[in-house]
Amino acid sequence: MLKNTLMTLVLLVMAYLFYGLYDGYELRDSLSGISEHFATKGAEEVGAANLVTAVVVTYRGFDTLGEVTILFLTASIIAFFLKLKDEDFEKTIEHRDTSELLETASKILIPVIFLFGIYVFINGHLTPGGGFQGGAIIATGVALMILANPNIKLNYNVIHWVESISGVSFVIIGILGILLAGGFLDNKIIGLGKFGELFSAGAIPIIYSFVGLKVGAEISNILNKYQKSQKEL
Amino acid sequence: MEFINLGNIGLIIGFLLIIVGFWGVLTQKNIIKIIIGFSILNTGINLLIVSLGYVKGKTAPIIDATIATEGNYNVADKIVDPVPQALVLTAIVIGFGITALMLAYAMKLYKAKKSLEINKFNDLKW
Amino acid sequence: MVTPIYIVATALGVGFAIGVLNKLGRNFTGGLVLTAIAFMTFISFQWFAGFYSGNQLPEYIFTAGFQPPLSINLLMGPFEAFFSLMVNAIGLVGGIYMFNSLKERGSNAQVVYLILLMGLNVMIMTRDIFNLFVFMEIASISIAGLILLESGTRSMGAGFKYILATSVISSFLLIGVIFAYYFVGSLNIDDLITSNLHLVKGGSIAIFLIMMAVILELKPFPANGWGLDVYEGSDAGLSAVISGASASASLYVLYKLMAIAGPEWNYYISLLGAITFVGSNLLGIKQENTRRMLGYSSIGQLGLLTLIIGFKDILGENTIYIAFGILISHYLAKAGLFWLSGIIKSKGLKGWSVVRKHPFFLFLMGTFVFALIGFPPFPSFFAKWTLVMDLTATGNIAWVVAILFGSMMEAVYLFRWLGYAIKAENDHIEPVKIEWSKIIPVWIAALSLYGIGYYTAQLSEIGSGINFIPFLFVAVLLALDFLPIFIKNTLAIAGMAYYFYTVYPSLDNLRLIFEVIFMVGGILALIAGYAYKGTRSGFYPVAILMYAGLTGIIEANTTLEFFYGWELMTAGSYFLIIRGKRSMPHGLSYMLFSIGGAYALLAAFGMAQVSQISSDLDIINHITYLPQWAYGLLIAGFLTKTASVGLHIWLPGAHGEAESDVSPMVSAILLKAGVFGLVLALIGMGAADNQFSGLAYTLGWVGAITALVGNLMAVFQEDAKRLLAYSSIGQLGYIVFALAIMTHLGWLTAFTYSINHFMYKAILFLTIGAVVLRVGTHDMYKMGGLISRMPFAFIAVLIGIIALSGVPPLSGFAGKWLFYNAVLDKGWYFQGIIVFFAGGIAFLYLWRLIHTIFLGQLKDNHRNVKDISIWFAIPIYILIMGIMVFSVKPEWVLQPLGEILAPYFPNGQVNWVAGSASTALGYWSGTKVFITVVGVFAIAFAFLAISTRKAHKLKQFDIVFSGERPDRPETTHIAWNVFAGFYKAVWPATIPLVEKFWDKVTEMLHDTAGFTRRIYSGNGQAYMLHLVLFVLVTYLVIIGG
Amino acid sequence: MNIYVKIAYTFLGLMIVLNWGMLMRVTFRKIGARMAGRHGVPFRQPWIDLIKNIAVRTTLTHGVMFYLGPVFRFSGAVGLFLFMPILFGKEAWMNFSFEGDLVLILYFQLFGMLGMALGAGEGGQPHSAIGISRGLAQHAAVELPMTMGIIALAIQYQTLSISEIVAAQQGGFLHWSFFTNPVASAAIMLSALGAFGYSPFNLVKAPNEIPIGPPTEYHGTYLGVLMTSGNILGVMETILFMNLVFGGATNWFELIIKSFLIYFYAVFVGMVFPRFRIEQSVAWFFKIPLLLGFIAILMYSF
Repeated sequence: MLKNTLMTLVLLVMAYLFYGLYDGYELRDSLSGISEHFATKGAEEVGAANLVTAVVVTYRGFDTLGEVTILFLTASIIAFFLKLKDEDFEKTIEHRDTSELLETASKILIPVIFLFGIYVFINGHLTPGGGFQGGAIIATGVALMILANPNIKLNYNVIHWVESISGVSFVIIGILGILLAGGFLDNKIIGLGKFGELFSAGAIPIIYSFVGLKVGAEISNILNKYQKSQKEL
Repeated sequence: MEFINLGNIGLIIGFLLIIVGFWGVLTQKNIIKIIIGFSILNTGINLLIVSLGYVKGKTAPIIDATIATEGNYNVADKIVDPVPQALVLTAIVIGFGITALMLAYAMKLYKAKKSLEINKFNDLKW
Repeated sequence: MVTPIYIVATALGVGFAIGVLNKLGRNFTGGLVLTAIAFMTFISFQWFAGFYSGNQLPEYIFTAGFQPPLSINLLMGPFEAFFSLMVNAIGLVGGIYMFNSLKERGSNAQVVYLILLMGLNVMIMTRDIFNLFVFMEIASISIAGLILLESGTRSMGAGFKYILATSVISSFLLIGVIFAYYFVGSLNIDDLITSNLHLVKGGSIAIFLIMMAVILELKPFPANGWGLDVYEGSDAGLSAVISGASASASLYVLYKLMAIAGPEWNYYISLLGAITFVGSNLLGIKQENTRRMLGYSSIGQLGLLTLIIGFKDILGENTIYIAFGILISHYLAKAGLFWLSGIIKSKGLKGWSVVRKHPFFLFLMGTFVFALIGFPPFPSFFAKWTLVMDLTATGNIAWVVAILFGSMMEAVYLFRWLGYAIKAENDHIEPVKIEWSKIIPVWIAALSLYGIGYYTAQLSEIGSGINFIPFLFVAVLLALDFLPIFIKNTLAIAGMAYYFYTVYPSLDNLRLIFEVIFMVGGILALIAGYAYKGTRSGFYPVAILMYAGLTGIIEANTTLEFFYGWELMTAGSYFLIIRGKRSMPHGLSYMLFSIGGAYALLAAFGMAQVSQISSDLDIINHITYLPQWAYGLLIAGFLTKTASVGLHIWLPGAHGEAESDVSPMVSAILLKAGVFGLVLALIGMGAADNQFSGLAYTLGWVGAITALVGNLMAVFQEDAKRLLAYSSIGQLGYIVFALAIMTHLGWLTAFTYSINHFMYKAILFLTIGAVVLRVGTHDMYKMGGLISRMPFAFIAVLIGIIALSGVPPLSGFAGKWLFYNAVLDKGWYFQGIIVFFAGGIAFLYLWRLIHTIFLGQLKDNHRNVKDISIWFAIPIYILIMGIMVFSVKPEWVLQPLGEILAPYFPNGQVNWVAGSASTALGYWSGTKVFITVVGVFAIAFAFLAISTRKAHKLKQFDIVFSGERPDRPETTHIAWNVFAGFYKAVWPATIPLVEKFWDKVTEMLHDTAGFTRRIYSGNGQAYMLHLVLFVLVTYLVIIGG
Repeated sequence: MNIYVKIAYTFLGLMIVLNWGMLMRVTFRKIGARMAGRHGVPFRQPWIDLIKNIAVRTTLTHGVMFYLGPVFRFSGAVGLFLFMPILFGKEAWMNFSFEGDLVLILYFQLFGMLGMALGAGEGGQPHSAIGISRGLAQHAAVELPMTMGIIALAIQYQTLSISEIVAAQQGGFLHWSFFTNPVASAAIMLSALGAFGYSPFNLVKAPNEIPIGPPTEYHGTYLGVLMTSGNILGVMETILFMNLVFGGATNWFELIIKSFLIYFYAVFVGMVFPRFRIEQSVAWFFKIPLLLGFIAILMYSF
């Protein structure tokens, strides 16, 4: 009882705090600050139709690097956290065999899903979407694979290679930015190209592709680990 | 009714979600439920972020024929703030990372004590 | 200059690449990671070097080729360089330390470690607040991962709690950040600073949330249970990195963001810091688990630093100096201790007695502990000094009190721990196996502490005056510790003699007296050391350390130098005392009282500097800011060393249990340091009848009571050395009393007593010590009849007690005679009577001492003990010479003394006519009395000698127990409880009120700590609740109002 | 007056004091005996004892300290005599009192006790040690009120020199401290009882306590020396109190009368009161005498 009262009290005070913030808010009808600049100059500075992508990959590319790093971190931590002992490793557990429907569906869907994911990150600078979204979509494909065939053995080497190569090249592109252009992660290392085309906005599509691959690889890796670690039970 | 607009509504709901999330985090004993509480909390925050980026009656910050003409890509008066949308992306990814890690922990903790009650795991105290 | 962006690039490049390179094996990846860290360290080092040399300007690093605020930018300024150097350096060294534990977890763990450091670097450098958020997340996630290096549920639980806590914190931060962006329209920190965010409606709340998050990262008390669990549960190497690197980075982030919050936040930041410092140190005293205790200490230190940066506007340019000193000491010492705790597997404090098997571990541990408490020559000493000076100078007494109290608590548990390590009974000790990869980092930490300490001293212009020569000598002796006693002893004596020879011309007479007592006395006491065998490991460095401190006090020209010497002396004497067999608890209480006293002095010096901006020692001669308090504190501080009643409980054990030749050092010599201090303080207060006479009057009573209590307690001791120890308390009581009289005669008395006490107490302690070495017990009732075995010892003790009891014709009487004249012309009759009565009581224990040990029946097991060692006899008889000279020609000593004191007290001197002294009241001519008495004595002696020349020498026959053999023989031994009758009459005066008082105090502290720490229920949810409550309560306090 | 004549006079004085002491002792032994209905010893007894003791052929010793004991005791007694002005105004009888003042006297009393304590100690006879411990304890208790009284007098006359204290009391008995400062005098005289060591404070050396106490082991010449010093001490104590409280003496006759009366007072109390146990006597001195001394000082503290 006392605990609940305390909790209510806490949440009330918190609401009071938030009210203070809410009180300071009023609806804007025009852009201000840096966003105004992005809206006006963004297009010719970065050359990406999707201004969000412009901000994510270029203006605030450093944050994006951080994001990728966080995913990478999580993957690595889970990797050594959920590592199986050798005797467990060979174990196979009897799963309830999956439904006909799921298996067939997966056979048809998975390639499509992968394709869609790739599409999403390649066009990240033009249409809604981008590396993370694409990567996530690819990972859903992997998830589907695992669901369809719980005892599937994914090829680690592929995952690792994709992951590292894309990660390293992301960094290298960043460094190239310092050497060839304005600074770390500058996308003008190659010409901006014609606005609105697929091969435009400088390095953004490349970066985003690497990001997409890396994200996809990492999430699949994590999923896989979860699946495997059941053997330990 | 002044506050019936995406901005204010988003804020209010966002704050509500945050409070709900905190309630879950602070009261639920089951670790999984706590993790869920956190994702509600994060959702609330993300909602806050995007709503703060909202500008009255503007569209998504993607330059296409509907808002821009060939050669003039100044869309300052047509789009909502792109920055919060960029931030929210980052925030989501971070949230994802943390949730993944928490879940991994949850699995291991369960294996260790065959229980998900958080107050079972107080070997270290005082 | 390599641009710092490469720190990030290297870390990530290597990190990502290892995903495939791990095929090449873990040693390779580990090596690769270390190389990467080394490169990062090199980058930050070259920047730091650049800024240090001064020909380098802060530099912004832009990303994405756009100017901020459009893009994220980093700043590499002097602070950034320094902090990132700290992070990377400890990362490198700690990486070496953790090499194996990382390796066994595989390449992934190594990568996580690398990225942790990268994250911290960016936290320090970034100028974009959202970016800050991202990399804070990176840092905390990697820590959450690395906690798992230690397997087991405990650490898993800790890790999970850690994630929960950090997630809550980051939610607050994120809300704050996004609203800040909304109000300002930029995420760039510099923009946030220039925009008056705190003026905007709601903006202040955004700031509040951001600041809260940053402060919570520093684990403020009481919302820090999660942090403690991490310190306790995680791998030692990781704890070191968290406490050294992560905490420092968070601290700098706080410093960076304070610019946004604006000056009105400073107060609250300091307040939270103070609460944390006091709170966590208070709870620390309850800890039995090493790691957790260190965790409490780390959090406390961080609290102190928070407090300091909160005061940055008041401390001005000193802020950096202070913060640097304390931070660097904490950084190195704490890392070192955590590393040690990883080598010494034992979790509990008691288990640390292992280090006894490894003297060098002991040295390291001692170094770190003393560095944490802020002893010289470590940076924290100078920093704390400056801090207290400046705070008092600006009238922030309350804060000073909080700081000193917190430090006191910290000293309690750290020194108890050290005591366990040196002394705790622990029968099953097996040495730990030494991995070089783990030892080397510890050594690096320790040595750099000394180096940086010296450097810090040079930084401050009064610190540069400090004389480090004696300290070098200590270091040399430490290095030569393996040599046999004979060489080291000779070396030590020679060193002291030479040093004395070099300094004595530079001293005025007043100081010269004490310098002679310290140095000559020290040499005499050292001579006795030849009697020992083997190497006597660790004795000489600490002994010399003590003497270095003593002479440091004498030579001090500035208050800092004085305090420096004072602390050195304390440290040295602590180690000397704790060498004794059962002296662990006594060593601790000695240390605590000394530190308490030292802090009193510190505060007093600070108050002295308020009115007069000078560091000269003379400023204590004219204190104008709260002078009563200031002088009161000074006196109280010095009274802890003279062991006056109320502050005396440490002495009996400490002196009683110490080694045979240490007791005279700490009793006859060390106590005089307190006297010297009192002399300075009283000179400062000026001649008797002024505003301070009340203070002097109180001091007089304290002295009188001390004399009585000390002697009374001495009467009832069964242990010879404790008896002498209590007697020392009493004697010091006389001296304090006489000083308090504040007249020429009074001071003459005091100095006479000081010199006498030095001589006869040295004689007695040396002799008894030598006897104890022979018979192997302190208990008097186990000895007896030794006169037949050790006549030389007997004669020495006889002379000693005649001198002490003040019976004419020996020198002791000089003191008594002066004492009466002083008391009568001052008019302090009652105090005088009490002291006199104490003198009468002294007679009882003196007789007991000599009779029980040397007279009566010889014990069977002492039938053929040898006389005391020649090496003890030499100093003893030199001192006896001294007493004799003083007795025959008192004017040789007293007349010069009078002249020395004349400048301070011109009136009412003793006038000397042909060796006979006279005052307004009485007269006395020592020489003649001596001759007369000796004459009569000789005649009687001759007569009796002749008339009983044929006397038959009786053999001993055992009548000790009057024929019966009771179950507790000692009770029937006449020496047992020999003053029973007297006790029945005076017992009320012997109730140990003071001990009871201090016991209660300790008990209270422990209860408070024990009760408070129960909030750390170990439940992760409760911890989160603490965090939320912390935020909300602070909100209501700061803004809600 | 040159030093040799001085020494001669002093020696003569010592002889007088010694014999007067022996005479007084035996007198009081006779008085006591008569009160008890016995005949008592002949007057010549003390001299006989002394000669016998010194002439005893066989003596035993327990070691050096054993016979240093009596030496200390003797020097203590004689020293006390030497530093005490005997007759006021007679330079010949001032002895060596110019070498030291009241403080010297006070502390010199301890000299003899010390030696006695140590000497008896080496005898190895536990009982003697017990006796000594009692003696010391009682002495510590006696000293306190006595010194308070003495200090009070020193304050009253603003000097520590005995001769000057006596000088200040000249001119009619009303100038005696006994009348000018009754409280202090009372304190001194009450504690004087302890100093004389007669019943009720004679636990240390009462005849039937002899097996317990310093004299146990001593015999022959030792005992002789002890007796001698004992007699001297007895007289010197009386002279000390005479000088402090009863205006000193200007001629031998006065000295003899006064010292006899003071001694009588001590013995008289002894005849009347039974013996105290040690804690009783210590406690006794901490009651009335201490209170008196306290008041005596209090009067000068304001």
